[in-house]
Amino acid sequence: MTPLLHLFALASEGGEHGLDVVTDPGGFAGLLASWAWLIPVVPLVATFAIVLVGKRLPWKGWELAEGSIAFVAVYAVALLIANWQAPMAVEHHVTLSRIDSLPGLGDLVLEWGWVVDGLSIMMFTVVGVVGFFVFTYAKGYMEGDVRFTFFFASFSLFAGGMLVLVAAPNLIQLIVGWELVGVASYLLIGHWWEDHDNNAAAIKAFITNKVADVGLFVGVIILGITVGSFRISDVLDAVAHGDSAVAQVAFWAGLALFIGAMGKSAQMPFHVWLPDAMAGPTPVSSLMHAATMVTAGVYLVGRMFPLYQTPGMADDVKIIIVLVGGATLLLTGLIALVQDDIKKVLAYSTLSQLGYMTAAMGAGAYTAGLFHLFTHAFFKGLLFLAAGSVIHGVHSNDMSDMGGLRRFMPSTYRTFVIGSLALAGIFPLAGFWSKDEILASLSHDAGAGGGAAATLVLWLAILGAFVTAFYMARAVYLTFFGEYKGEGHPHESPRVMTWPLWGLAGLAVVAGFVNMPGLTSSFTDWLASRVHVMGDHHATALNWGLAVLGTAMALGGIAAGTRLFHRDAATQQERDRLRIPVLYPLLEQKYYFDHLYMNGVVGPIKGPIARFVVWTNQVVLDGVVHAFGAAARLASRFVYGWADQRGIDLAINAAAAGTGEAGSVVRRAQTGKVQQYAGALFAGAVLLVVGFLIFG
Amino acid sequence: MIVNQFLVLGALLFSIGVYGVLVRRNAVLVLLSIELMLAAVNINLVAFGAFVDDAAAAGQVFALFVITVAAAEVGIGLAIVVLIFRNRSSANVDELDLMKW
Amino acid sequence: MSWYDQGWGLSLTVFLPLVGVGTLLLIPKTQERLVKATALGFALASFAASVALLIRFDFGSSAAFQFGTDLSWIPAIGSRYHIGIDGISLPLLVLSTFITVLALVYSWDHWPEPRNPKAFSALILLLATGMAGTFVALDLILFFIFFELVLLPMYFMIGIWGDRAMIRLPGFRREVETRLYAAIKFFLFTLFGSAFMLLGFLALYFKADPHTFDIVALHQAGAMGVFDGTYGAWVFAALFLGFAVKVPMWPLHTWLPDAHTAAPTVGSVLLAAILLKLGSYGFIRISLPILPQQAQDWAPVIAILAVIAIIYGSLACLAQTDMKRLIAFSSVGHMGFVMLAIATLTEAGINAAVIGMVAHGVITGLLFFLAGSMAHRYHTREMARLGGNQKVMPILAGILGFTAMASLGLPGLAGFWGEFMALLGAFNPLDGLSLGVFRTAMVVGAIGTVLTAGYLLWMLQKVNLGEVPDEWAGKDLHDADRFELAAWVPLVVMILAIGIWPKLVFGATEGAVANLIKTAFGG
Amino acid sequence: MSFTDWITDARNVVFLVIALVMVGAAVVVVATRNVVHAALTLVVALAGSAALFVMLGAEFVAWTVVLVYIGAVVVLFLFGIMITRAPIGRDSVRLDHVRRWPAALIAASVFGVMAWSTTAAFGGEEISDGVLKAENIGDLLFSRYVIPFEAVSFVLLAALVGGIVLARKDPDR
Repeated sequence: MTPLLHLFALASEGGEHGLDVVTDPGGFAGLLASWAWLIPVVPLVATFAIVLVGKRLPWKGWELAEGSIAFVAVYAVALLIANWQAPMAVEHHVTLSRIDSLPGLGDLVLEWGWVVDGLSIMMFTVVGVVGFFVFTYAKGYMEGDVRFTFFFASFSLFAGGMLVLVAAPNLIQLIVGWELVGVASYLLIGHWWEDHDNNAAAIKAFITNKVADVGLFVGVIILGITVGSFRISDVLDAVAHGDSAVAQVAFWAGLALFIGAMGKSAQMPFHVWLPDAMAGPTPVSSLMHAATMVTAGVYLVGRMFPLYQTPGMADDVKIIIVLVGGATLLLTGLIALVQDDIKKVLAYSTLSQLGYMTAAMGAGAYTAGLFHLFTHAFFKGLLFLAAGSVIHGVHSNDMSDMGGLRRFMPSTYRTFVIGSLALAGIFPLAGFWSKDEILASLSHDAGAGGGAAATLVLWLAILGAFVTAFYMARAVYLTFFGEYKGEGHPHESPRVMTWPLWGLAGLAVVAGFVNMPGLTSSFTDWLASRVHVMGDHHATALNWGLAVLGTAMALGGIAAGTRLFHRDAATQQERDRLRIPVLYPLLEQKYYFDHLYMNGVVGPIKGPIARFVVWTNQVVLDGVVHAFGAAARLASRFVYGWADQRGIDLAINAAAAGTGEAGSVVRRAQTGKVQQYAGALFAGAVLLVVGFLIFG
Repeated sequence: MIVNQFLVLGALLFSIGVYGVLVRRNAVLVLLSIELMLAAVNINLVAFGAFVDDAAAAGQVFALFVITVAAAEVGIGLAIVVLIFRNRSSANVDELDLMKW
Repeated sequence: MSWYDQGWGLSLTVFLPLVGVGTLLLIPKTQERLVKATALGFALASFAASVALLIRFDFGSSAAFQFGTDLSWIPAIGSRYHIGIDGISLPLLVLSTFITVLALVYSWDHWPEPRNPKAFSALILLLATGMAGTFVALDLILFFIFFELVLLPMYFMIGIWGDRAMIRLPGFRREVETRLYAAIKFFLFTLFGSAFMLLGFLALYFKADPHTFDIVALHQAGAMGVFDGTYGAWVFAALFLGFAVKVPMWPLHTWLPDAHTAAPTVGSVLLAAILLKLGSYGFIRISLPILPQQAQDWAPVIAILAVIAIIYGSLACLAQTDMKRLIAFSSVGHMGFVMLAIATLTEAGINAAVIGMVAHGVITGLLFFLAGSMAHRYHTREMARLGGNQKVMPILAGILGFTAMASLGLPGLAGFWGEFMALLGAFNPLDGLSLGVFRTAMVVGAIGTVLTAGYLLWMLQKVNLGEVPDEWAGKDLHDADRFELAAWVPLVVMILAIGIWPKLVFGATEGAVANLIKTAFGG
Repeated sequence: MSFTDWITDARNVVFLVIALVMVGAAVVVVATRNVVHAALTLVVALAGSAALFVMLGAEFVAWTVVLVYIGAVVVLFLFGIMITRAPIGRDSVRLDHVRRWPAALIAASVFGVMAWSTTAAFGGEEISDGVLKAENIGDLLFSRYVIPFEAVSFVLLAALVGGIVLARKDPDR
């Protein structure tokens, strides 16, 4: 007898609450690791709490969101320190449900769990710390918004979903987190849904991601079924052992997973949603671009890195990854040159930087790619918050309404410049170290088997460094220098918004110091402590040639920007057209990707194809049904009209006439007198009996 | 005693009852005739019961049921008669032709 | 409580609503409160009886038929009153009694015109008996009777309380009322299918040795391959028609949008939540185990039709302007996932099908509740005329958004598991089935999820978001009232509960499904 | 069995007497011009049937007939007669139809058919003379026949209610 309650029992079948320990830290660190499930759960619980009681709290739910993200930040930093002291890699699994067996394979187990290793701790830290600053800032930015409370509920869901994803030790949980992030992004991008454009952007983001998710689903299913387990550790075990079944499907699985990653990390050609996602409030953009959503793809590739790195597995996908990354980093960077919206400049710069990370992953540089993710999170978060502060001050996104703001908004100006320099990769800020490492990795890969693709992407990346510096210089000059061109009086943002700027600015300065080639290797060590790590390339000494070249490109970009935009910022738009006549329309139209998608895919599906299907339904299929009905009616009309009314009815009518006559005679017998009826009854009975006796 | 004597008596009483039902005009008398028919039926039932002599005593039990139902019938029948009389100031059956359409 | 476990519990669950119908007939129409309370009372009693079964159910042996009884019923044709539930029917049985209660709760204050609570709730209760009975019947004739029993109340619900808009039909000179068209279409379609189904049942009866209508006995006969060759193929085809119309599978689905759109709110809810499941349940309970060989032959066909339904339903949704019709077409797509899962003939697939059925019942049921309530307030279902609903009635719109998210398969909500597991099953169908067909089906099905997300988000955009059109400014449009909330909140909780804890369904089904697959397909 | 054999049995003599009384009473019931007389002679006929029941060993039925019919039903009839002001005089036209002969013919043929068929079916077969006690009848009623018994009690209840509803003066009129 197994009662109902058994459905609620965790780990029903014998110690399924499993613990995979690769490197057990033990002691307090071990305790921290085993309670790390709180990291994703606390923000999710906060989400529900905010929805339910948020409005009644003094700060309308903000305190719950802030508290939960602060908890995550503190916990993550504690884990980071513990990991620093003694590397750890721990997985916990709790069985949710178990479907007896897949044919020929093991049981299908639905699990929930959490993995605490260098990679996930790094991501926890990024989400927690950047999130903490952004949440703080958002209180000032969103003050007075109609849906303040709901905003923070979605925000917590956003962070919580990302943490679920990062903490996932199995692929199904990863999908759960992945989709939670997606839906939270939908809610946040479309936060001001009174305007249909914002909602359209939200839908665009969601649908684009959903298209890519087809890849993720397919990849996860292929891997999970082939290996017989959805645990990432089991999958990577099979990869490490060179399992032949896995090797057969590895290419397709790897490609499919990467397509999923391309969606979330907005790689070409799935990049179109990210610039539009600017429709959301600026803190959303900040968190989305820095820590949560777009990093998920890179994280996924990092988490599954051995699959791509092991020879004979999905290593053929790497060349695709590196090319996609290379194309994205340069092409989207170029678009940033022609944007007038300050947030769009930053958005395209994010795309470009994500291209760097992806290219690094494709070049086999696991550490370099994730290091850039790490540093980028801080300075890109900072840049968005600063941009938000500007927008808050001048009530416009358009840089042609700005100018000369350095006098009005000193804190914003200074932090924005710090962020821009970090992004441009100027020594010794964070961006320098990570970008340099990527260049070095690409260079190494070009020599080590990446071949022409890696070489090509290396040059694209170096060119990209110039472009990056150029558009950031342009943005800085247009926004903060020259004369103020907008209306009203710009003002510095309140303290609650400026101190997160300074906090992140500090991190943007120092974040690179954890991994200076030849000097420090803390970051490398963090990432090395994981369940499966495969030999990636990591530079042990500074590649002076590339460092100098990269820096020179960046300085060149800044110089070009200064030359073009410093003095005569007012006529900037005409200059764009003058200077790059061929490229400009192409860039302004974003290489016509949106046109292609809207007119080539979405439009036809929503329009002619959908209408055709409905036409099929209403005319063809229902036509068949109606034809049956009509045929039945015709047949009935024939049967009734001819055979019945004129054929049989002729006889019937004659009979009826006779009956009528007879009836008028016989009806006299119907007197209504009970006793006559009774008499007839008895007489009839007698006659019947007599009849039976005679004829029976 | 043979069974037939009871059956023939029953038939005779029943026929007399039939005659009464057919010929009487007053509704109360019609009901009385029906009682006569029911009594005849009871005689037949009990006689058959004694003839078959089964342990379940179906004949007698049926007779009892018939008596009960008859009592009910009389109750309702008289009520209807009273109602008709109240409405029409007459209890004559042949003045009622509601069954005619 | 042994009496309860030996048939009485199930019989009470099934027939209490019928007793309720009888009781309602004795109550004068004017005693409206009493009518409502009686109907709700009987529905609650039936629900309580099913919950008692849920509590007493032995999940350890969910493969066995429990709480059953097997009494002589129509000895002349060897049809018996054989009932019982296993892990597959248990969730569906509880769902059906549950939804019935919610339908009556919702109806408490929302009677469709022409207002007649007595007749309407009597029909709901009659429907409840038919639905619950289908899930417990273990005799083909009994199954057939319950299966058909649901037709009649639904026909009257649509035909009497349905949409009165006039439509023009080809071949008819005069316009007809939508409700009449839809009701007749629904009735004829289903009757068409069930005529074939009855033929199939008779064919099974005469081929089985000894002749029997007993489903359990037929399972064993089927596993031994009694129904083979062309004979079996014809029988499968006949059963297929019967069940496929009810599911409905493409291209037999065209009754569904009309019926759903025309039906009164509660009718749509019951239709979507339970009635559609009768078809897919029939596949799982009857077609697969009794005709395993034919099921394998037909599986690719079913899979292809299912995938067509997924894509086709989603595309049709994209072109809809009528909110209820959109949700109706979404059912075609979602049931496509259920059928794809069934076609895989694997444990993962059948489990996915059952959780998909439960999830679709809860989610689409709720969607129809919401669409009905909105149509009740706005007096239009045209999405183009709506907008900014989130401002006008935040609670209702919030639940609508939540449910749409569940419907598009958001993980953590009920809809995800059915979809994901169906795709999972399709990657690796039963040995011997064409991998090419099923893997293509998986990819196409996954693309279907994108389209699903598309039309639901567009629906939300049109209905919930944006500015309120001038037409509605200043109109008295109230938010969800307490009866609506009482009907909806339990569904919201169920969506969350199943999404977070799928074992609520899997825990019951897995044993039964494993046994089914092992017996039928030797897996 | 000859008539002599039959008539020499004392019981049959008793039967004959009772039967003749009953038939006579019955004829009076259907022929009298006084309604009250008709009711009272019905008592005689029923009493005769009770006596026959005793002869057939059906004591309980006999007493039931006496109690229910003679005690209750006839009283009911008398009330009915009084309420409907049925004619007690000699006005034969108001009590009977004019055309009696068709009715007599039908009645006679009914008798003929029934008498002939029973005679043909059973001839001279004897009746066994066992006596069934009221105790046994009671046992049977509450075991084997309990469901019909309950059903009949419902019928009585319904008749009770129906009688009240029908005969009650409608306060509206």
